[in-house]
Order: sequence, then C-alpha cells, then structure tokens
Amino acid sequence: MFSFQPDRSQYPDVGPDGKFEIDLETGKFLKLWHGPNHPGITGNMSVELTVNGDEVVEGYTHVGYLHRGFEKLMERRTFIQVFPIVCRVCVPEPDFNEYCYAAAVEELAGIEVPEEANWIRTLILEMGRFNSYMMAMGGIAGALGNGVIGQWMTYVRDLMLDRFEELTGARIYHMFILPGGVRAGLPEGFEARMEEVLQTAERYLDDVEKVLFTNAVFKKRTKGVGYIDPKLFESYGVTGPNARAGGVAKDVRKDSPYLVYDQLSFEVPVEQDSDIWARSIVRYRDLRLTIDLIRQILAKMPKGGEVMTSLPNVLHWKIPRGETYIKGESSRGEYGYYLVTDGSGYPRRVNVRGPSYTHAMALLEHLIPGTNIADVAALMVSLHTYPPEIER
Amino acid sequence: MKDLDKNFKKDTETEFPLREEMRPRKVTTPDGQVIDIDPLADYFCQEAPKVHRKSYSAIVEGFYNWARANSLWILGFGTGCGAIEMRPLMTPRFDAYRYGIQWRPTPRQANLLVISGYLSVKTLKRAIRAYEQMPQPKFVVGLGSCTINGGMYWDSYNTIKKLDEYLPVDLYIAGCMPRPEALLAGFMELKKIIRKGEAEGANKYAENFDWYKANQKSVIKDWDMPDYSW
Amino acid sequence: MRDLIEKLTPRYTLGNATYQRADLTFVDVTRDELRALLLELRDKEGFTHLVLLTAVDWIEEGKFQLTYMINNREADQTLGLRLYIDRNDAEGDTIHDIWPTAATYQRELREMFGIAFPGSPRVDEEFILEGWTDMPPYRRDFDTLAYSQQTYVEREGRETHDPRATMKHKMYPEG
Amino acid sequence: MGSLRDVLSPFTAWKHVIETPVTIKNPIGREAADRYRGFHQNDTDKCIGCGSCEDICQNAAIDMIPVDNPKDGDSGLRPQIDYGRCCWCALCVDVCMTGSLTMSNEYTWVDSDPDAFRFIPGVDKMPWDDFEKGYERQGDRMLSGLTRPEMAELEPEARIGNFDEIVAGYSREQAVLEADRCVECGLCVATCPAHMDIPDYIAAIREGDYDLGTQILYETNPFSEVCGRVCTHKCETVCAAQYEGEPIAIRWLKRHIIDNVSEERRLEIVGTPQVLPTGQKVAVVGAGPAGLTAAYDLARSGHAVTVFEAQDKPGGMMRYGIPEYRLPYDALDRDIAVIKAQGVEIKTGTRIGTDITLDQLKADYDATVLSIGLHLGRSTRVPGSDAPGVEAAIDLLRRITAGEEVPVPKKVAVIGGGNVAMDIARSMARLQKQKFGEVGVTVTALEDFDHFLADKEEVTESFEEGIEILDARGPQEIVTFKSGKRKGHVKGLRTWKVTSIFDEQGRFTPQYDEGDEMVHEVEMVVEAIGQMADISLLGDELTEALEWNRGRIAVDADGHTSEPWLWGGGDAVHGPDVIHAVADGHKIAASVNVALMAKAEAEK
Repeated sequence: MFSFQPDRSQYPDVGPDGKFEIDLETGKFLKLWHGPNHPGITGNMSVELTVNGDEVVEGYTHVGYLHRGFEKLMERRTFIQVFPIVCRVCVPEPDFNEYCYAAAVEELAGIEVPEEANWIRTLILEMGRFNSYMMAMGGIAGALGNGVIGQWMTYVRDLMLDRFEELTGARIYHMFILPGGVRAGLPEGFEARMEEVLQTAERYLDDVEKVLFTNAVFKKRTKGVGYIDPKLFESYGVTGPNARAGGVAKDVRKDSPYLVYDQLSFEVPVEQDSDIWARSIVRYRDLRLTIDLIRQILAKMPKGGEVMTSLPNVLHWKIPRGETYIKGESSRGEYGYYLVTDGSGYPRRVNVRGPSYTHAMALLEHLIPGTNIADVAALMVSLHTYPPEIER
Repeated sequence: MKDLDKNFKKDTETEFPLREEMRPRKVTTPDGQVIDIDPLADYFCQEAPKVHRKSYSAIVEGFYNWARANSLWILGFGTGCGAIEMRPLMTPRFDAYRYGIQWRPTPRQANLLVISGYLSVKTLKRAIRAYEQMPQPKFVVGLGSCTINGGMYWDSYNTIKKLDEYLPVDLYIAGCMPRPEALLAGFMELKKIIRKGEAEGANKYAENFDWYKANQKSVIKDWDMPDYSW
Repeated sequence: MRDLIEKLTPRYTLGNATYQRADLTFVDVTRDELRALLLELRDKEGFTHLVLLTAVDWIEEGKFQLTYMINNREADQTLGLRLYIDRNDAEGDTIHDIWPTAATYQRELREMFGIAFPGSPRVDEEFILEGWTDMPPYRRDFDTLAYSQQTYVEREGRETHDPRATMKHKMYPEG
Repeated sequence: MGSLRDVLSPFTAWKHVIETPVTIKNPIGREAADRYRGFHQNDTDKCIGCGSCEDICQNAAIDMIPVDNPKDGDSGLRPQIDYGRCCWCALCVDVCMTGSLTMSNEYTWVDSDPDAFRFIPGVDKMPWDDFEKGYERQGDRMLSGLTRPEMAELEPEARIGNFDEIVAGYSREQAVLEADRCVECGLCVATCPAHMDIPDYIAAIREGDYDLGTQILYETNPFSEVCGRVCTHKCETVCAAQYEGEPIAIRWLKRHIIDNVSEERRLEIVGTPQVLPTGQKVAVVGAGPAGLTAAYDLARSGHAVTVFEAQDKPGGMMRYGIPEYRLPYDALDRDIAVIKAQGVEIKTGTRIGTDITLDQLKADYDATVLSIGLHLGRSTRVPGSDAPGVEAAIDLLRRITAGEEVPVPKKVAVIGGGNVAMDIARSMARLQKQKFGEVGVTVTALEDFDHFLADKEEVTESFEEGIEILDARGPQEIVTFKSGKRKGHVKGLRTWKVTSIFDEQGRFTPQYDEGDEMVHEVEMVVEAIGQMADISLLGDELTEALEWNRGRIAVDADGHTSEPWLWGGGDAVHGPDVIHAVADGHKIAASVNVALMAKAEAEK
C-alpha cells in the first residue's frame, strides 16, 4: 500500500543522545559526495553526506578546492599591487573586496577620498549586490528545479554587466575601486541606460514573483524547510539576509553606515520564519531595495568632479604600523577586511572575513542532519554561500 | 620578471599514508555477510588509456570529425573563476546551444573539459579524474592566463602554473577572465581544429601517459587513486 | 569604548589599548584571562558576535598575535582582543564552546599557522589544503614563491633586462 | 496549503514564448565598451623603457626587452607582456610615466600554442594596434606625484645687491615629497657621466638615512656640495617624471643629503684610505673637479698625491668660474676638506711652466695627471674686440672671486647665451647694484629663446634681477669712441638679428637680417662665447709630442694621452662641465691606479 510514511525498518540503532549511531561497517549507511562539481553549489565545494535512505544523518563540508593562498600572496605584494588581486577573492561579488581593502588602506594611511568617489563606490557596491542577488535568485530556483528563473536572472545580470563594463572597463573583475578613490567618473548617458536595465529587471522580477513565489511547488518545498533557530544566529555568526530572514533587522548599511548610505533612505526588509522561503523572499525584497537604491544614488550623486586623490608614489608606498577592520554589508552578510600593517611597503596580514565562512561550514553542518538529499542543494543555496571567499 | 630567492628549502620528506576509506578492509553487509573490499581495486577500472585510432577512410574520418565538432558537450565543472563567464553562454543572451555546445553534469556524457582558470592542487586531482572518466574523443580547453603560465597566482603555493604539464590542452583562450564572446570564439576555433583532425590531445595523453602521470604525482602528494580511473 | 576598557581594567590585565575608530578598539589581553573575559563580554556587555578569529605572525618578536574580534551589534562596537602567544609550539585555547563557529577558525589557524587548539572539534583534520607536506603556509618564514618554483613548472623563455644597465651600455658601450 | 492561484500563476511564464528573443545574433567579436581594458597597445615612440610597468606588475607579467633603434634618452627596452600572467588590471597603464601604454578594447585571442601569448606591444604587430577605443588613464598619472615642491629662494630684491646664495635647499618635508616621486628607473644613472646611484640616494632620503646617502654620494662623486648646486644635471633631462610633470629635482636632493650631514660626520663616514701606502707618487696639475677627483680616488688607493694649482686657492673653475651666489665658497671648501683628509697635498700658487715644469713632474712622480681646465676666454673677433673696455667673461669672474679690482660701469653688454654669460651678467648686475643702486646689463645671444643654451632658471632669474636679455642677436662690431678723451674705448655694441645659426650641413654659419640692426650704448662689452685651455704651459716639446684632437689633447677611453706617463682630463679635454670632469677624474684615477699597481708589482 502506498504510504507517505517512510519505511524505517532498515534504519540503524539510535544512541542515547537521540542520534543515529553511525558505523559505516554496518552497511546501513551510504557516503554520498555532493560536489565539488555539482550544479546545486555555487562554486567548488563538497559536502560529504552520510545518508540513510534519502535522509541525511550527517554532513561534513570540505572546502579548499579554490584555495589560492590570497592572504599569503597579499603579504608579498605592495599596497597597490594587492589591489588587483583582492577582487578575485570572491568571484560573483568582487567589488566588496575592493571597497573593504581600499577603505582599510585609506584609514591606515590617512587618505581622504573625494565625495564623488564615495558615491560611485556605493553605486558599484549596489550594482554588485544586484548581480549577486540575481545569481542567488537563479540559484535557489535552479536548486529546486525551476531552471527558467536562472535563465532570466542570468540575462538580467548580464545587462548589468554591460553597465559595469561601460563604467569600470571590465565585466567581472572590475578593479575599479582603488585606494584613494575610483578610476573614473560616470560615462556619458549612463543614467539613462542604467534606468533601462532597472526597468527590465523589474519586469523580470514581476515574473519571478508569479513563477517562483506564487508557486505551490516552491512553497511546499521551502516553507518550514531548513529552519535556523534565531537563537543560533549569534553562536554561529549568522549575518545578513540569513539573519534578517529570522527577524534580526541587522544590516551594516543601516546600523553603522559607511560610504554614503547615511544619505540614502531605505528600510531593511525583514522576515520572521527563518526557513528557505523566508531567506528567499528576503533576498527578493532586498533585490528590489537595491534597485531603488541605485536609482537614489544616481539621482543624488554629484557628477563631473574629482574621483581620485593623488596618492603617494605607489612604487614605494609605506604605511605606518597599525591594524584596522573594515566591514560592510555584502549581499550575503557582513563582509570585512582585517588589515595589519607593520610600517613596511607590504601588508603584514590581510584577513578576509567572508560571510560564507561561517554560513557554509559550521552552520551548514549543523543544519544538514535530518534533511532530504534533495533539499541539501536548496539549503546550501538558500544560505547563499560563495566558496571562493571561504578558502581564499 | 625579477630574480628570486632560491635559498628556500622545500620539505620533501613527508610520506602520506593512504586515507582510511581507501584501505582494504572487511565489511559486514546488512544481511550479515562479511565481505572484503579494496576500494582502489573495486571502484576503478585500472586500464591505461589507449590511442584512439583514426578511421581507415579519410571520408569517414572527416565525417566523424564533422560530427564531433558540432557536438561539443562540456563538463559543467567550474574549476576556477572563469566558470562564471560560462553561465551567460548557457542562457538566451549568448545561447551557445545553437552552436551545438552544451553543458553536461557528468563526465560520462561530456567530451570537452574546460579548465576555467586556476587549478588548485586539490581541484587538479578531481579534474584529472573527471578528464579520465570522459569518453574518447575528448578535448581540453584552457581558459585564461592561469592555465597558460600561472596568471596572477604565479607565486601561489597551491595552484599549478602550466596546465599542459598535467593534462593535454588543445586550445587556450587569453583573458582574465575571457568574456563569453571570447569563449565562443574559442569554441569555434576548437571546432575548426577538430574538423581538421588536429585536436589530438587525448591521444597525446595516451601516448605520453607515464610523463603526465609523473607530473601529476609530483604535485599531488597524497595520490590515493589508481593511475587511471576510468 | 574607553568606559568599557576602564571598567574592565581593575579585574583584568588589559595591556595597550588602541582606539582605532569610534567603533573599533583593540586591546591586549592575557591567555589566562581570555576565556573569562570573552564570557563576560559576551554575556554581560553584549559582545555576542564573533566577527573573526585570526593570527598575525610577528616572526621578529617570536610571537603569534591571535586576534579575537567581537562585536556588540546593539551598540555597534567592535572590540579586537589581541593575545600574544609564543611562536614555538604555538598553542591556543579553544573557544568553540563559547562560539561554535570558532571551531572553523581554529581549524584554519591549525592548518595555516600551525597553532594547536587542543579540544577543538576536527581541528587536526585537513581543512583547506590537501596532501600538504611543508610548513604551515601562512607563517612568515614560508616562502610561497620559492615553494611554487620548486614544485611547479613555469613556462620557459622569459627574460628581462634592467633599464639602468641597458641604457648605460647603450650610452657608454666601452664601459 | 497552496491555493489554485499558486498552481496557475507559474504558467504565466509562457508569455515569454511570444516575446522577441534577447539572443545576440552574432556574439563573436561584439564590440566591448569604450573603456574596456582589453589587449595592450604601446606607442613605442613615446615609451622610454623606464620599466615602471614591470615594477608595478604584481603578476610578473612584464619583461623589458631590447628593441632596435631606440631614441635618445630612452633605455632601449620595451615592455613585453605575457598573457599567461596578465590580469588586465591596467596598473601598468596607470603608472606609465609617458602615457605611452594603453589598452584597446579588443579581447579575443585564441591559440593552441601556449607559448604564443607573449608580445611586445607596438613592436610586434597586432590587429588591435590601431584601435581607438579602450582604456587609457583619465587625466594625468595619479600613482606618483607630478610637480616639485617649491623651493624657498631669495626674492630678486633681496639677492640682487649681494652675492648671497639664492636657493635655500629643501627642507626635510619637501625633500621627502620630492624623493617620493622617483620611480627608480635608473635612466638618470646611465645618463649621469659619473653614473651616480641616484635612485639609491633618493631612497636614502625617503628613509631619512643621510649617512647612507652620503656614503652613496661619495662612492661616485666627492663633490656633492658643488654638484648639489651647480651640476648641469643631465640626469634631469632624461628623468622619466618629466614627460607628465616636472623631472625629479635630483640636484637639489643631492644637496639636501649633504646639507644634512655635518662636515665632521662626513669625514667620519668617508673615513681615510683603508689600504697600505703603495709608495707610488702621483702629480696632478690643476685643482679643479677632475684633478681633485682623481686625487681623491688615487689617495684612497694608497698613492701619494700632490696637486699643483696656479691660483691661490684650490677649486679651479668651481671657485673662479662660478659666482658665489650660485656656489658659496665655504661649500666648496667643505668638499675639498674631505679630499684633503685623504692625505692629498695641494700646492696652491704653483704655476706649471713658471714655478715648476712638467719635465720635473715627469722625473719626480710615477704618473702625472693633467687637468688644467679652460681658463682663457675666446674672442668674437669682430671689429673692435681688442679695444679697451672689452673683457673676457672668464677673466672677469676670476678677478671678482679673487677680490681684485674690476671696472664696474653703468652699462654693460654681454655677448653670449650660455651659462657663463648669465654668470657674468648677474655678477656685473650685483656689482652695479652695489655701486650705483641700479642694474644696467644687456645680454645679446645668438640663439633664440627656444634654443637657448643657458638653463631656464638662469634666464628667469636674470630677468627677475632686471637684466635685459636679447635673443637672436649677432654681434657685428664693438663701436669705439672715434675721438675725445676716451678715444678707442668701447662706446657700444652693434648687433644684427640672427635668422639662422647653422647651415643645412649643421655647420656654424650664422645668417643675419641686416635690416634689423641695434646699437647698444655701453661702456663695457663682455665676451662670454666660450673658453679654451691655456696650453702654453705644456712647453713646445711636449706640445709637439702629444697627439691632438681639434685643439684638445687627445686621450684614449681611459684618459691616457699618447705619452705613457701623462694622463689628461677634465674641461681641457672634454669641454666645460663639472660632472663630466668628475667622471673623467674617476676614469683617469682608475687607469692610473692600474698602471701604478702594475709598476709597483714590477718593482717588487
């Protein structure tokens, strides 16, 4: 007789702590490797699942497939030479690295940035957030089998890449925010073309609303799934949209405004349910907010002025001993750079604190037990993690 | 390029023990039988690759090459940054599918491995396995500076510098990273090479198998898979 | 922030405090008091969020600096606790029971700096690197370029010339 | 859960079926944005091969490769870029000192040969060489400073009435700012005749390590006080910073180092010869820069050196040719003190030919260095140039320095457009100011201002001091009084407008516009059109024996004359220039040292 109840007759013994006693030698468990190449993972990372039937009893993350040793490489590059490599730390949203690094260097070297450069930086960060959320929307829909959203979102993201290209001169790694300012001002007619992209994006987002968020399947598979207890947020270092989906209205943009965020008016979207659904809808609303912010920035920003201060000669630029931490709100949560200088021409230490570092490992390992194999991908993507920033 | 410190002494002594799950052992099945398993021998076919002979007739070979050229199935394995520029190719704006190019989730269905940028040693191990699992004829495209000469990770301790030391590469695309348009141009070029019958990377791999293996093992310290994992 | 440091000073041996920004302070702490201090800061002072845990290698002084950066989200204050430990047989105390996420940081420090954290979960497993045989790579005395040149093959045929010498030779060929 | 709406709503996606496809018809080769950072271009005519791009490239992607037909003032190298390394960050474009390096917006390059991805932009022909669009720096270079800090100097009113030094030298802050601009390319090192390690001592300024700086200076030049003030700074003419902005003030930075090290400290740093005396004796004729430099080097090699100087004080042209307001005598004395501390004996007031002969030197010494300088003024030989009231600039300058009486009339004309002309004009102006309270000096130069020989600062400062400079005027006649009490004395100078100076073959044949004639009413005419060596002291026999090269003693590359015991150098051999003389001094000393050591070896 067909039954919705899973057959647990073959299941292994349960130990005194209420968890399965995992002994691979019993043959009741199967090791299943999820990754490193898997469409449900944004980037290269693997999760070693121990499954029992289609239920996951244990999951361990394995990272390091993208490790390039950035923090080491930065130590043997001069302050300006670090600038081109920082953006590579995170592929889908590289600009945050550029901003954090530039701001850290500026703080320790005592450099003032022109006002207009701060506006352009904010614009770039929001455009980057837009792109990142577009990938996240496509990813979460794709992980649940709704491929068309991914197609649309990639298209819209590509339109934004065109805007990036004409503003910064590159598509992915913009290398535009350098210590002291930004490389150039807005090109002629940029605002109009940006408005066109934003309108296209809004049109597609309306469709996303209809196809994804008003969708019985999506609701069924996400509501109540992947619940993170808000009590765990502090102990697991959960920040950004993942925390906002659990009722924590924290956003660095709002709480400790950097760049020109204090001159923009916005409300941070918050949800309460803390499940995959809530995380998705928070991102969706944050994406809408980003579109609004880009409009605000373009309307309010000064144009045609200085965008770059004159730096000391970068070939032998030395920064006195000191340390600082610069943070900002990336699309995935608090992103920070910890920079230590020792008075030489090279950073003593750069530590990149990416939100994925806490989200994709300890937290994910905590969430995985008890889920279905099919939900692991959705769970991962809903946490919106980017492996390159974990392992650097 | 400036001259560099050569005094550094690398530690080459440490030997790596076989990982626990790779060791031969006895296992009890759920129905009570005790069986011996030797993962290295059981999980992999250990036969070395063979050179893929050309067809006897030039016309037939030409037809084969035409067919191969027009169905490039790419393994969806983004090894480095460059993978992010492959995504637009899969979507309507650039739409590589109209050129007979598509992405497959498993190596068994793919004939083109795109090494999208840098390869850390850890990923190299997986890339080698993925490559060897692909059916012949198969091709490798190296994407971006990193595959050519190390790129911006030229001094990194964890990324390889010359892809062609470890895998046979049929084509390189310059850029960091190359745009989707450049990728498409590269794939078109690869098609031309295939149609001319010059994309012989896989045969080169089979012919110089020992050389490639020695190179691979020189950087992968914990080699715990059979030499050929097809 | 000064208030907090002053408040804690009678009970803890706090060294050298750096007031980097209005919302960012660094202060030296001692290993014995670290745990008690972290707990007090977390439970009583609202520093509930562990931002990062990392190390800085001061090889000249024979020390590792462990930086525990904690954040009070309500007051928007970040506090960096600097703990100096000996570089030889470096060992830190695990704080994974205070913040579970610290376990990940400690694994990384173990692998990249060779700092032991006894008792931290999975701390001795391979984390990012695989099959690594050399000294922990983030240590200052590890030369990544030399390692890379000895391990990997570079493409040949590159050579460069010094503008100074070349021009001198061009202008004064006889010497 | 799930309403009917939730089931039906997703089907709205089907509306896209009837929308126009967004697919780009032919994506291959789609043009990139105007600012796109694509493949590199290099304007090889503009490029000077300074290697800043190589220095800044964090990927070690750039090599400097020699190319054919380099132009003057460039290293002869061009950047080669390895696209197996490049990350298209464009820092090389941003740092480029001349703005020659740019990026096109081309981005497609596929090849199956991995070694193909290297090229020298601008030299290896590439399809994108002529692309207009692409990345170029916005505005001026921003990664290193463009302008020199202002140096404090005396105002014209304050300086015209005296011989006080005009420029004050850099303060520490200014010097660090200026030193910071250096990109350490080293083009200056090659250009400097003495090959001073300019980037290194500039780096020492940045570090604040003046002891090290002094040490570096003395390795190549014992006349840092002098060269820090009056060097012709050929280095600055090739400085990479000059193409966008001002060249590094190398001369002032040198002076800054030496200003910050006391004389005693300098003696400590330089020390005394650290070798055993060789027992070889060297005579040096002329205590000018070449002679003293050779003496310094030889003394440090352990030889006993005696310098013979005709004037009362050592220094040669540095003392008697350069006015005090440019080079204070105490600065020169400090330099010479260090040289004397090496055990060099300087016999002043000893004129060769009268007090002692070269034959005697030949007999008494193991080697003789001839560095006699150019102490005779050349004459224009226009009618009237032998009249009373016509003076030679070089002679006047010497007399001013020596404190001898010089005639100071109200109106003076100077013929010549070089630095000596400026020196004498400004010296006369000072004397006039002291005597009459006003300046009346007119300088007439053959060259126009675009091709002026004197340094720009000299000209500007002369104008500031109220000196009249007339460019492109050729002297035709020195008009004399035909009658009266002052019959035969200078009355004025008649000049014509110069239309061209050189003919098509580059020979000196000035052409004049005779219609544009001027007569300058003056009481004194100073000729400052060049100097020559006083070779009479050689004696007929030696003059006969030596080989000559267009009126100058011929020497080989080491400064050796055709006589085995005699070396020659300095202005007398190579023309007037302090730093050349210093370089000559080193060269001669090295050559003499080799010869003497061989001799000492043979004597053993």
